[in-house]
Amino acid sequence: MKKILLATVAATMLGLLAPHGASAQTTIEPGKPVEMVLLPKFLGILPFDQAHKGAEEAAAELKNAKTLQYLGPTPENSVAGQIEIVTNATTQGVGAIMMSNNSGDQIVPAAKAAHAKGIKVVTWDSPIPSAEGEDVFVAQVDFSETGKVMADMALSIMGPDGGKFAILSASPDAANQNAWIAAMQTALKDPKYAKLEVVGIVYGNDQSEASYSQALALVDKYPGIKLIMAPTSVGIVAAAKAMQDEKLCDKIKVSGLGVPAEMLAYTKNGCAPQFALWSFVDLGYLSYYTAYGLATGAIKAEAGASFKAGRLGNYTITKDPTRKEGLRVLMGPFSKYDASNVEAAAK
Amino acid sequence: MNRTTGHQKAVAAADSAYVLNLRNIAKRFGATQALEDVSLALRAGEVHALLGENGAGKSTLIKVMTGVHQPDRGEILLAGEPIAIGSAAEAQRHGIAAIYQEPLLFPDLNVAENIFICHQNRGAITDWRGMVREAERILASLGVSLDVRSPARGLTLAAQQSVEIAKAISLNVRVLIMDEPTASLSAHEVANLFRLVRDLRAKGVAILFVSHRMEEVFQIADTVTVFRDGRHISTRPVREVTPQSAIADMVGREMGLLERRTPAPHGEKLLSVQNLARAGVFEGVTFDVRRGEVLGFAGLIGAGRTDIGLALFGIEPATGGSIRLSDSERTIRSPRQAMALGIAYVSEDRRQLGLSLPMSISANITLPVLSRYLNRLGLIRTGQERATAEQFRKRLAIRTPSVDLAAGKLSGGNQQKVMLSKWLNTHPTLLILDEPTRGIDVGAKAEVHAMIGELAAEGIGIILISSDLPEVLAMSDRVLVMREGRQMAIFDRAEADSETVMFAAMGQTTQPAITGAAA
Amino acid sequence: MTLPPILRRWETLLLVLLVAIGAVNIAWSPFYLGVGNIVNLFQLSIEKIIVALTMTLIIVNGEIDLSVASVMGLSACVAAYLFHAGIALPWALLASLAAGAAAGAFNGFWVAYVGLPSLAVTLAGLIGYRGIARILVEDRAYGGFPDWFNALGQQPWIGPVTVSIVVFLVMFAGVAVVLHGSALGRLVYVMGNNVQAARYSGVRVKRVKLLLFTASGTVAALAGLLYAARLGSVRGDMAVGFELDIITIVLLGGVSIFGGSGNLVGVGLSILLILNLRNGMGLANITGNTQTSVIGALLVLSVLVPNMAQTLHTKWKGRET
Amino acid sequence: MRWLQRNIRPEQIRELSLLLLIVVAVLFFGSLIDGYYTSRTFNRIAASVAIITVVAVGQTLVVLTRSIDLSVGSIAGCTAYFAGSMAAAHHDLPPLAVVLIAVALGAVMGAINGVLVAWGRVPSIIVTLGSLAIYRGILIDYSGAKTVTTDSLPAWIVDLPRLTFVTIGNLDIRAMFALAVAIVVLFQIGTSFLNVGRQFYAMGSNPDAAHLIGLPTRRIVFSAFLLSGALSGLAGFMFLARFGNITVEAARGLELQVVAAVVVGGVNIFGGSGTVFGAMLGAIMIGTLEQSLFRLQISEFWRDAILGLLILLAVASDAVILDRLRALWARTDLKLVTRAEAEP
Repeated sequence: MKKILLATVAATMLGLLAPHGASAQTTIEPGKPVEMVLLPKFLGILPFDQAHKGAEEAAAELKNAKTLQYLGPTPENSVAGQIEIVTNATTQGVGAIMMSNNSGDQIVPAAKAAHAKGIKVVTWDSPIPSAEGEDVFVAQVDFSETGKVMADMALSIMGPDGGKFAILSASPDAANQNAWIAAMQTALKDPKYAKLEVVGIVYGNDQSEASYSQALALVDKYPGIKLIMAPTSVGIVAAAKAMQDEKLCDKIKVSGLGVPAEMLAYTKNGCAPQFALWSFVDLGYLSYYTAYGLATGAIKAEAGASFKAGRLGNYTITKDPTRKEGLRVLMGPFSKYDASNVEAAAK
Repeated sequence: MNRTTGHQKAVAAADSAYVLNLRNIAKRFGATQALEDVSLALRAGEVHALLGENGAGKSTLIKVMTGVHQPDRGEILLAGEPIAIGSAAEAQRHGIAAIYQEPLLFPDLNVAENIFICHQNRGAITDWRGMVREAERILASLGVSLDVRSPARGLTLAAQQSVEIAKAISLNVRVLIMDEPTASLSAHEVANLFRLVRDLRAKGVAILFVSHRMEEVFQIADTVTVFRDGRHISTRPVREVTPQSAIADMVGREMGLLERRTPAPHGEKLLSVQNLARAGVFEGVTFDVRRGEVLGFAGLIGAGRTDIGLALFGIEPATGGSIRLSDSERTIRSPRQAMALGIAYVSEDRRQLGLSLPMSISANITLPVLSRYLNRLGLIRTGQERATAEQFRKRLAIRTPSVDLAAGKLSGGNQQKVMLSKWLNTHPTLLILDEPTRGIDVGAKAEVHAMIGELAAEGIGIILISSDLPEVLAMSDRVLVMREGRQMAIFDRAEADSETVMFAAMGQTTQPAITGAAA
Repeated sequence: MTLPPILRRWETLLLVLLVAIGAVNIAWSPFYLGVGNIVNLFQLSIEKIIVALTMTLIIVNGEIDLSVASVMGLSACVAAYLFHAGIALPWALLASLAAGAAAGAFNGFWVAYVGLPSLAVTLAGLIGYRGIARILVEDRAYGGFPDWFNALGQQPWIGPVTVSIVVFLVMFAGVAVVLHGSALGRLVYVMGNNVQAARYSGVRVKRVKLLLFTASGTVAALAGLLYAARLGSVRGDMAVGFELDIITIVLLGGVSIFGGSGNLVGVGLSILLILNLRNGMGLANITGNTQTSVIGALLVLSVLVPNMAQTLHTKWKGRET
Repeated sequence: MRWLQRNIRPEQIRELSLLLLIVVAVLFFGSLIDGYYTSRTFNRIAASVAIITVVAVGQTLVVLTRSIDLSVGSIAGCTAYFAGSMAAAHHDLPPLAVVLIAVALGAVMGAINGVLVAWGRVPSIIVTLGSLAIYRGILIDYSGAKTVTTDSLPAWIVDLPRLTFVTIGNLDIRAMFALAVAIVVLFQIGTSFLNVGRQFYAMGSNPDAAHLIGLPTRRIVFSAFLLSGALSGLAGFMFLARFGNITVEAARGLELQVVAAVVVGGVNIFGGSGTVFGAMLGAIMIGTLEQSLFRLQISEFWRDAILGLLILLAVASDAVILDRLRALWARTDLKLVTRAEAEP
């Protein structure tokens, strides 16, 4: 509860307003049995576990008699694994698939097959770039907003004199990270950030070891950098640990998107003074509401449809401005963490 | 001991003079009776020579003594007590060690360590210094100077042999078996070895000494036992033995069993070999073979006979000399080349080199000339293949329910016939037969012999490599004798008899040259 | 020397297991028997089972090729790289097959002509070929292939059957004919049983080995391209780790790791067994990790059980006599 | 030449040339990369080499006996995760206990491999390909694919990578690297000066002879796998300390790096020769390449290709050059010399 409160406060501070539209609300009727699959990018990453928790919370509220299936591939096999899981779910004729896509458009044939069979495909966290085979994307925050938040954090950490910084991302074709980085690059064009310079992007594939090594490599490759910006929860922890182990926290700070529980120590000791994130619990919760609503026919996948998602309130489906095609539900808000609030959020 | 009965005591007393006593040992491998009711007793402080042709059962007996093989029947007494030797380690615990012709060393370990590897009670820590010191002492007592810190990999065979001997010495053995230990040593090295053997004898070690070198036996042995065809023939003190009597015991089987083949008319010269050599293996080999002729290769194992066959067949090409086939000079560098020139080589080792045992009889027979059995699509015409196999099955009387049976399921003799079929199917003009009757029963043997006669009559030139002396004598038109990589002589049919050939093979040019015991 | 009955009846055992798994799948999942599911069942592992066919030849020959998955990745990356460099896709595909053949021939050269152990050579290939793939595409993802290319891997072609499945079926028939009907197949077995006996029979063993490794590389390249077509996009890490599944399929099919024995019927059954097992577990919502460990256990058991059976058999016989 | 042959073995020449190659590589990268010769570079390489080295020591023992252990990555992953969750749940657990848990768990997993290879007579490549999959699968099922987070770990583990063992001038020798070196020294001594250690060499050098002279061949193979497992377990702990965040994917693919290090380090894939020290040199060579290539702008992607080539060259040079060297050595000085002349 505290967390949500905090999150709201933070959102207000940033002047962000979640699109709690005021049009006619559909109330989603609980109690219908719908087979639902929650598919993370891959197993073994904390935020996805949190999303799972949120989805289960929603499942309980909606009194879905069918157990939620939480299925995920392993990272090294994530593309083929996601395809296999979607295909099997299609064969089983489940009601809805909620997926954080890690395979770019490689998933399209499988998603289209599912869609053709009447299965609702809801993406969350990371969409299908072409939106083919996808009903709705539940976006955590507005992608352009993410870019701005990261740019702001960079400015605030490096100070008015600015400087060079580098980006440690997940995989080269993770749609969400790429969109955020693009959004940040756009935001940086604002004269306000004139003194900030991105010198390079590396990829740690959301694996601790690779991210750790890549973070160290950044330090060596670009001796002058003052900041590593990691828009991935795995990358940001690995980078912070790497800087701490190398005793570089005085010179090079880490920022980006991270989970408070994982970042607590680094924020307190100054290695990662600021970072941001939305609530993955809420994202799972909202995704479940959306998918359940679509599968039960309570809501239609079209722009303008609006519904009430339990404790989170009202949401409206809109066209996704960040992609050529596709619909989205925008969750928001963003929470920014620093030494003052991270401890509370980590609880 | 106090619980033994009077009878046992009497037996024990009778046997106590013997360190190791083998009684009525029998061992059978498939169709071969390797040992039949063999007894042998070794006395402490005695060098006991064991003589016999290849295949007489010496190696099998050694393997029984060292726990590699378990006898089918018979008992083994150690100092009068019956023991079972279940493994090599047990043999070692009983104080029985063997030195083989091919040393069993660890190429990556150094000399000192090889000597002491068997000492399993040498504590936890490798005492390198002590080991080196001790190894040097033992080797010095052998009169051998060897860097004991160098790995065994680089050592010459003679040096490896010395290491094996040192290893046995370090174990304080009671019974030491030496299986042709001198086969690869020079005269000088042999002298050193014998000095050592005498030292061991003086210390009360019982030594079983197996050698093909007659003169060595008379130099070193106290007692001589002769085996033949898996049977014990004689055991006599050395002074009662002459080289002639020993050789007669060794080869003295009923020659009547093998009739001399009627020679086929000889045609033109097929193969002519001049000064053929392969570096380090054999040299100075000169002979020719005519159509319809059987040229026998006699000699002991390791004399280089097989190596000449391998050189002619291109497996291990010759490095010197010339080969002329039908009067044109050829170099043969691969089996395919040899086959194209009409040469076929029937290997001595049918299990490892001759046949693919899990494959069918017909597949084995057609393997060298498989391309003859392909249809236009490149697939094997199995019908035709089977027809060929059936043909040979009839011609060579291969006893099998079907030509589709795996070759490995046949008896040794039938396997041999399959191998012969395989090479006859290549339509050779020169057929090299390497030990074609080894380990097969009498009936099959006679059939193979008949086949050799037929093939010669058809005008095929045949080189017959065999350690079975009567066989070589009965089948060959001429006999070439090899010894230690050198050609000793070529005897015509008329002059070749078992004694002449055996003496040549053992390095004696004239029969009566050997007198009794030396030194 | 005779083998215990269980080894002689390996295919029977596989068949019984397959039927059992099929029965369990039918009982547990109503979706199992759908045409779509059967197609998917093949389609999801199609690249692996194609490569398993040539791997069968290699292992029967007494060697191993650990580099196949990397060659799959390499071929896809070569095609994508050339295509994005402006070369027409058909040419890019040909070049990528040639690259696969070259990679295989390179392995074969070191194994056959220099005499290095195939385990070490193809381990170097496993790492090195993946490295070349990464040099080509770095950490980018290449997509945007023409529709006809993507259709190769995705669209049903004959009825519900896709091109890759047709390729597999044709290749299965082809390899069956080669292994069990042709001179080459005969030589593969002979060499696997006893390479010395083959040499003493005038078989050109080096050439056969080179040919097999080249074929393995070429087919792996083909499979890599089909994989790219199925996914519609290419990354440097494509097909990482596939070699484990591929080798498992072959060994479970009763092919001895020491060469010389096994047949394509067994491998075919093993393919069906593994695919149905995976599919059944997938439909029962058991994820990839558990599937992989079950198959890993099957791999170990497929050698352990006959070994134990042989030991017991020998002991039993010993007691009788 | 004579002096050389008397005092140095061909195998040592191989190790020396690898050392030389490392020096050349360092000089090469130093000329390309600004600020290469710093303590940071050293620490970077040392830290990445430490874990590989510890596993490579165990792998060396296995390879010496003519086997291979491909499950080391999965074992390290399992132990990292298990030790991590134990330490996270019980902050009061003494450090030594955590390390021992990791080592013991690894030893058990190695022992299972060993039993299957030695007594089940299943080829090691099959056993460990299987257990590579099984152990990883067990880890994922056991953990429910959760993550051990840095934050949940006791401070002593998180701070371990920064712990400096000794400082020489500018160079900090970190505790983890010191541990790896200590393991290498320990096992180098063990395989050189303990009879049980020498048996690994005997077993791989000539298995038939080892059996014939009555060495406990099965027990030797078993203990190689046991030790490989235990050392992988220790490496799992080091992994935990280094990366803090342990997902179920931890240490996946470690086996390839380790086998590569062992082969490059001159341990014969057919057993019998090679040293633990050589394996460490192999790990350092690979670590140097890897960490240095990271710093060259474009070349990071060349790493695997170069590594593959390095392995091939290592195996080929073993087969071709080393044999020549050995023949050369054997020809000149090691022949049997009888001393009959000197004898009275």
